[in-house]
Amino acid sequence: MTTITAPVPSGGRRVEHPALPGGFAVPDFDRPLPSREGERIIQFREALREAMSEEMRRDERVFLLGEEVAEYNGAYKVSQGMLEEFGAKRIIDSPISENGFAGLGIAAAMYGLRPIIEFMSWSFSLVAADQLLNNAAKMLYMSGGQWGCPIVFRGNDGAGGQLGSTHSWCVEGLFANVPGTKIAIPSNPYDGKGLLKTAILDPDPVFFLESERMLGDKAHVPEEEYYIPFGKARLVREGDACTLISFGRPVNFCVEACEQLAAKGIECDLLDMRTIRPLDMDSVITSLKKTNRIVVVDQSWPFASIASEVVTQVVEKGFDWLDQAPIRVNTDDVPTPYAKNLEAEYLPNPAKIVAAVTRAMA
Amino acid sequence: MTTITAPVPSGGRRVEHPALPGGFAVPDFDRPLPSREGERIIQFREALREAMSEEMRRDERVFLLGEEVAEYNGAYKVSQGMLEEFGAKRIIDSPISENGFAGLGIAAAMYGLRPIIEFMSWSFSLVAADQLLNNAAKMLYMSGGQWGCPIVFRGNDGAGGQLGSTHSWCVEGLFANVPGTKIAIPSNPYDGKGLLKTAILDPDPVFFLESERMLGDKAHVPEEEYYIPFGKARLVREGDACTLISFGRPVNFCVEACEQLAAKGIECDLLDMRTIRPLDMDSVITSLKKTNRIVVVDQSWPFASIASEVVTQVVEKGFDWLDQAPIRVNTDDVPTPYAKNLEAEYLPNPAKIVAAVTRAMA
Amino acid sequence: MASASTQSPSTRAGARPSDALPAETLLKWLRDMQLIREFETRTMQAYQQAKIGGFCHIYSGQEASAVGTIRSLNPDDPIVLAYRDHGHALARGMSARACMAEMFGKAAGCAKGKGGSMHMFDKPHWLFGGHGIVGAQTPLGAGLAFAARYEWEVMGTGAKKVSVCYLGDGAIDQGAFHEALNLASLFGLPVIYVIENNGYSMGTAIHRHTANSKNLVSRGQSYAIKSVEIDGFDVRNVYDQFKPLVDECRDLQRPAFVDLKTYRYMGHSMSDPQKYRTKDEVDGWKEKDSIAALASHLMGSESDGGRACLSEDDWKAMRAEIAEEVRDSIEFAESAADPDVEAELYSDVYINPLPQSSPIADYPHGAKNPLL
Amino acid sequence: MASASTQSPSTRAGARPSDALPAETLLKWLRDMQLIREFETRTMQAYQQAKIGGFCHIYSGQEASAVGTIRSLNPDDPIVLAYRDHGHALARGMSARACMAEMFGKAAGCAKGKGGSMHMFDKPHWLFGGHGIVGAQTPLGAGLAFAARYEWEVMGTGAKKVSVCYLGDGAIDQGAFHEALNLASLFGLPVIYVIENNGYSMGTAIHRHTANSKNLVSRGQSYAIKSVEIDGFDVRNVYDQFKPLVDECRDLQRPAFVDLKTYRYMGHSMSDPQKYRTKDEVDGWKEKDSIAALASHLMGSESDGGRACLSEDDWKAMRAEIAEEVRDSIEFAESAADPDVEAELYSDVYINPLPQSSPIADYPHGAKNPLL
Ligand SMILES: Cc1ncc(C[n+]2csc(CCOP(=O)(O)OP(=O)(O)O)c2C)c(N)n1
Ligand SMILES: Cc1ncc(C[n+]2csc(CCOP(=O)(O)OP(=O)(O)O)c2C)c(N)n1
Ligand SMILES: [Mg+2]
Ligand SMILES: [Mg+2]
Repeated sequence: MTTITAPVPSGGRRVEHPALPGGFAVPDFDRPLPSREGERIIQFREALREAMSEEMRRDERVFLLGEEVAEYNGAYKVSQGMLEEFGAKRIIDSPISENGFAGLGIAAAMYGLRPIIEFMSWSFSLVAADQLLNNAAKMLYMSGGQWGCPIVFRGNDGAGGQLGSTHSWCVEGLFANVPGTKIAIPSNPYDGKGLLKTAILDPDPVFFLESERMLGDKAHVPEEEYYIPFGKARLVREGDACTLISFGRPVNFCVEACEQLAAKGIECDLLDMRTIRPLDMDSVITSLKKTNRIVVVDQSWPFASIASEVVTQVVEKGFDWLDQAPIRVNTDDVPTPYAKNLEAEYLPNPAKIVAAVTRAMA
Repeated sequence: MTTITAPVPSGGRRVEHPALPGGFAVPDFDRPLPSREGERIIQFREALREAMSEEMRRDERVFLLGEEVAEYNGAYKVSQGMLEEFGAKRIIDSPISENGFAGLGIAAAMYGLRPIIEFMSWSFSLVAADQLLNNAAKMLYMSGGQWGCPIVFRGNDGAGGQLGSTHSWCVEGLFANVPGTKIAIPSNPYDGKGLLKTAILDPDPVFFLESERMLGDKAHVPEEEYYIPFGKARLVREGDACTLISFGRPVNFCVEACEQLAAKGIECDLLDMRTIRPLDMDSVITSLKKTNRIVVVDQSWPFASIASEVVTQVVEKGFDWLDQAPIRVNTDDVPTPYAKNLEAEYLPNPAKIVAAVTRAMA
Repeated sequence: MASASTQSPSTRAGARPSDALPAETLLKWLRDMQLIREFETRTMQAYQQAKIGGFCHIYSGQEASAVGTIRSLNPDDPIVLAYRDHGHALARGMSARACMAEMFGKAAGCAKGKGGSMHMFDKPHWLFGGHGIVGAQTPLGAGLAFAARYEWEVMGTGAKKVSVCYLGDGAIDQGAFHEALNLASLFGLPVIYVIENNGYSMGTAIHRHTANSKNLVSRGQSYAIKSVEIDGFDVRNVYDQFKPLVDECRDLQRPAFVDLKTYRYMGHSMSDPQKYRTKDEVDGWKEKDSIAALASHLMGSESDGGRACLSEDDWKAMRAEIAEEVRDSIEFAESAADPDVEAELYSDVYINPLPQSSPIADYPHGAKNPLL
Repeated sequence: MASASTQSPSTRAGARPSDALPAETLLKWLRDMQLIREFETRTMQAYQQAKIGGFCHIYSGQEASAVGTIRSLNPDDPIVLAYRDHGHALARGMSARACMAEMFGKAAGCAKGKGGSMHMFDKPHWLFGGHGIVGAQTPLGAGLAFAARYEWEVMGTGAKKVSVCYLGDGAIDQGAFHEALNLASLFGLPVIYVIENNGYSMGTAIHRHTANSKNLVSRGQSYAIKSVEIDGFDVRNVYDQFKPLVDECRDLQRPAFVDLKTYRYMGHSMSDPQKYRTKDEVDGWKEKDSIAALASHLMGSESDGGRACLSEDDWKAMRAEIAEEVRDSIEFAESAADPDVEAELYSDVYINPLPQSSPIADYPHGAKNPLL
């Protein structure tokens, strides 16, 4: 592509790289993040929309493609109004061809554009696994550093409320095994916006996992532009009884569990990892040194999951600080059931987390 | 399908199940396995062929479908001669349509047949991930126990010698996260035959992972019919210094490492897990209680891998028996490089294993 | 045109195949279609009352498709569906109770409440499931045909069968479907792919999601598969065109491809604001409503080409009876027991559960499905 | 037929487009094709000597396809390939050294030895890689066309381009290809899909792996894509038919589908015993060899329709020069340095490597590719 110098957000800088003529922008991560407290209460879906719209305004190379994103305004209304603002050449409805349009986006990214590809649900990305894992994740390596793949794949992940076995995937349980991508899983609107903006600027492929169950969640999202760095966990609560580690929707269950535990005088550190690759083990170990106890909460299946990885790295990096074995809380190790009572039992929830912490304290 | 009573190998029994009219056969796993020592030296590929042919002779419902399996006699000659014996209606060449023919096999299994689906390489199964993980793995659950999926998917897995990023997948690193399938990974011809025969009789979907690099390996494979149970690790070597845990091709690297260590007077327990789901943690913990040290060797990427799972379960089930943190040896956390020297460095090898055990002993 | 009033239906000049069928058969079709319509109406209510969860896709408007095609099959011809599957399940013979209870997530549901609206399975009726992933059922359709053919050809134990695989117009954009078409043609598989072409893939009109949409049959033809268009809004017409195709595919053991034109009255799923189409468009289709059309044919005088086998009162009674049947299914579903967590959460993962398969718990054997 | 000896090529009656090209151009084609042939011959030797590893697919026989199509393009039209990719890489302008060194797994290879035979990437020559997974490059072809079109249409910074995506006849059975065709047609993407139809998918003859194989163009047509058959064994013919198609696709910004008939002389890969075809069949094609045919055209007298621009000696000299170039590439590759494990194993995983991305080590920045 004709070399386009990457537009840089205020305070940021441009980094040159041979695979990306025009370089890529890195925001000023040293600037303190704006306050999470405030009156500008919006929904998670709006926060995501703001992130995309702001970056699209700055950089004409960014476009959004996916099923029903344009005329329908998004199956979950994340992209509402974006067709009107950006037009049909940049907000693009696609047929149900995930493998095809994931690959289309990958090549467009290699060529020099900055695609955002929406999967209506990550559950529908299994048909695109080859493009995601062989092409997006490995293009830079296979080409000996010639072509990067600056692309964001995003959509709903995890159980969405009685959607049954085929529609409730936590793809992080599969895809995190593969080097070459970055994986972000926000737990609230503020982080959702800040992480998605970082994802769009990032010159590597990012898998961005949202949650249908959180799209309506509301919180203050500041007016001021901000970017949240990848690989920095957020300490949501402080305490010295136990370290709780989670990411995405279950962070909210952990908050509830922490409140219940606090009522009994048990105060926990709660870390919201925010990204899975990179994984902020430094913060985990720092907390471990204080609490000597670990509980990991992960809404994917247990076997060879992120939770297994966290436990393993905790053991590798902090064995001597452990008073006892770390405990993991995953969904149950069965396909997702439809029935309400089965699904409720299947998912991690505050009661299970409280039980795990209690066990860790025993 | 017209109810066909499942043929039962001598000494075995038939188990009835509503999802499988005619039931399924369970071999006599109590009968001691024949000796591994003997003169009937054959290649790994022949052992696999014998397993398939013996079961096809007994049960007309079994067929083999895949790319180049029939007229070409198999891309790696695993199915050599089978077209001649069983004819073109049971040994079936397929177009390059992995998602299509995986799904075809799944429905045939639901209907009542016993398909063996060959992936020329599991690297080519990513395009079939949806059929494998949504349909094969979950059909029984989604249908409320009405339809099982007695099918075997088999083929080459793991790096095959400078095949590069797209052709060197260890799919166990991804697929083992998903409940509903059984996963077998043999490390030698004897186990290859005995496990594949068990896989074909098993009424659940089995992912059977071979290795191109081992197809020419030779060993004694007894004349006598035998079945190796799933979920029973094999103690390959005995020692009390450290427990080595592996599966598939790296077991052979571990043997070499054990020999080198033995020369220095360090004797290890070496466990060949043989199946990943189920995973014989009982044997692992038994050994741990003797050695108090664990090294896991896994040729897939480290992050959220089987090695992570083994470490996590060791910690969950045997924390108090650990003298120090378990160590994992995986391939390096990068896409598979082509160059010989890079690939050699990338893979687990005896030197890395010796180093890990030495570290564990420190 | 000869006056036909005294001739038996089968000997009428220019008669359509369905004219040869006894009146009871057509009355049964009417009943089937009305049952689906009524069932779906009540399903929507229950969904709005949050008694049904997840995604729920209503079949109203498309009844002639399921009924006309399924009535062309033998009861043991295997079929497989997408997620818009209540209509086919009922037409195939699933009880309204089992279907409704499934959506209510109850143990008495066809899949013990584990599947839900999108995953209707019914083994006794050779229904190999509704499937939630768009296009994923299309290789299964080929596999059912493969297995049925294998059974009679290799094992010599079965009769010649035909499998039918339903898909929406949106599903033709999935690669899986093309792989399935090629396999079906190459291997000579007796599978009929019925594209229930309701003109929309969710909110996207067909010309916006697939190329050359006016000539879908060319997709099938490009694989040398017999491909036909069927006006799918008239159940008699569906039968007239589909039945001979089934006979031919069964006989010759070959696949076929059907672009069956239909229309859905309701939104894509229960949460669809439907801004992509006008009320006029919907009303235009409703004027040709398949149920009304068949009722009026059955009520019409023979001299007008009708069957004169249904009175207004009969029709009213039939509707009342159906309303009662569906009401009963709701009541049944509502009062039925939830699946037992202890027994069901970890069962049906494996037919032959083995110890140490999971780090969390052991998998037990599943309880028997009440349907079996 | 008018005697044309005094006319300039472009004004000859009944002239083919390639007749309008200067002699040097055709001589360059001859050189390109012979370079590929010679390169592949030496590649096979090096493979047999175990200097090249992995899978290796030889292009001999198919030279007219790569050269005729690539010479119809602008140098900055993006192209993307399958794994049988050495020929295209050379035709596109990659040096024999960079290509050979890649296969030898050396740091001076086009992908620093990280890609290998199946993954030839060349950014300066707009070559977006050879791709090992059958069919996986086909959505990429659509994406390159999308991006090029976006560049001129949305951003106003580029010229109209055409992308070309090559695939084998076996790849048409992959669903990805159909999804790509639909996207290309629907979105109006200037991509030309060139099926290098050599009659075999590995050991499976085309009629055994794809339905309706005599009429592949109907696959493209079913998506309303302009679809043509090209005799791909004659490089002038390839250019004559392909060049106008490129012009049209560029101008109208539309896709095309080409069933280009060709033949490979060697086995599928280096380990193929080739029992699925006869020596006679192979020899039949070799008689029409594209290189020999072009050489004889260029040597032929103008009165015989030839170009009379190449003598036997010229041709001999050209071959000797090429042999030397390829010998040099082997020597270069052999003596070139291995990739440095420290620098290369963990680099090129991320453009912007971040700490704590891996449990094992940190990812550094990659060294610059020598090609760039
Ligand atoms: C692979 C995949 N992608 C996306 C979806 C989400 N989705 C469900 S139905 C649907 C539209 C399908 O339309 P069509 O095939 O025409 O069937 P209809 O709903 O009209 O019956 C979409 C996009 C899905 N279930 N699977
Ligand atoms: C998805 C996938 N399945 C299988 C393979 C193995 N494979 C590599 S090439 C090939 C044959 C392809 O034939 P064709 O497309 O005609 O190309 P040709 O080799 O003739 O150039 C096969 C089966 C693969 N690389 N990818
Ligand atoms: Mg539709
Ligand atoms: Mg070919």
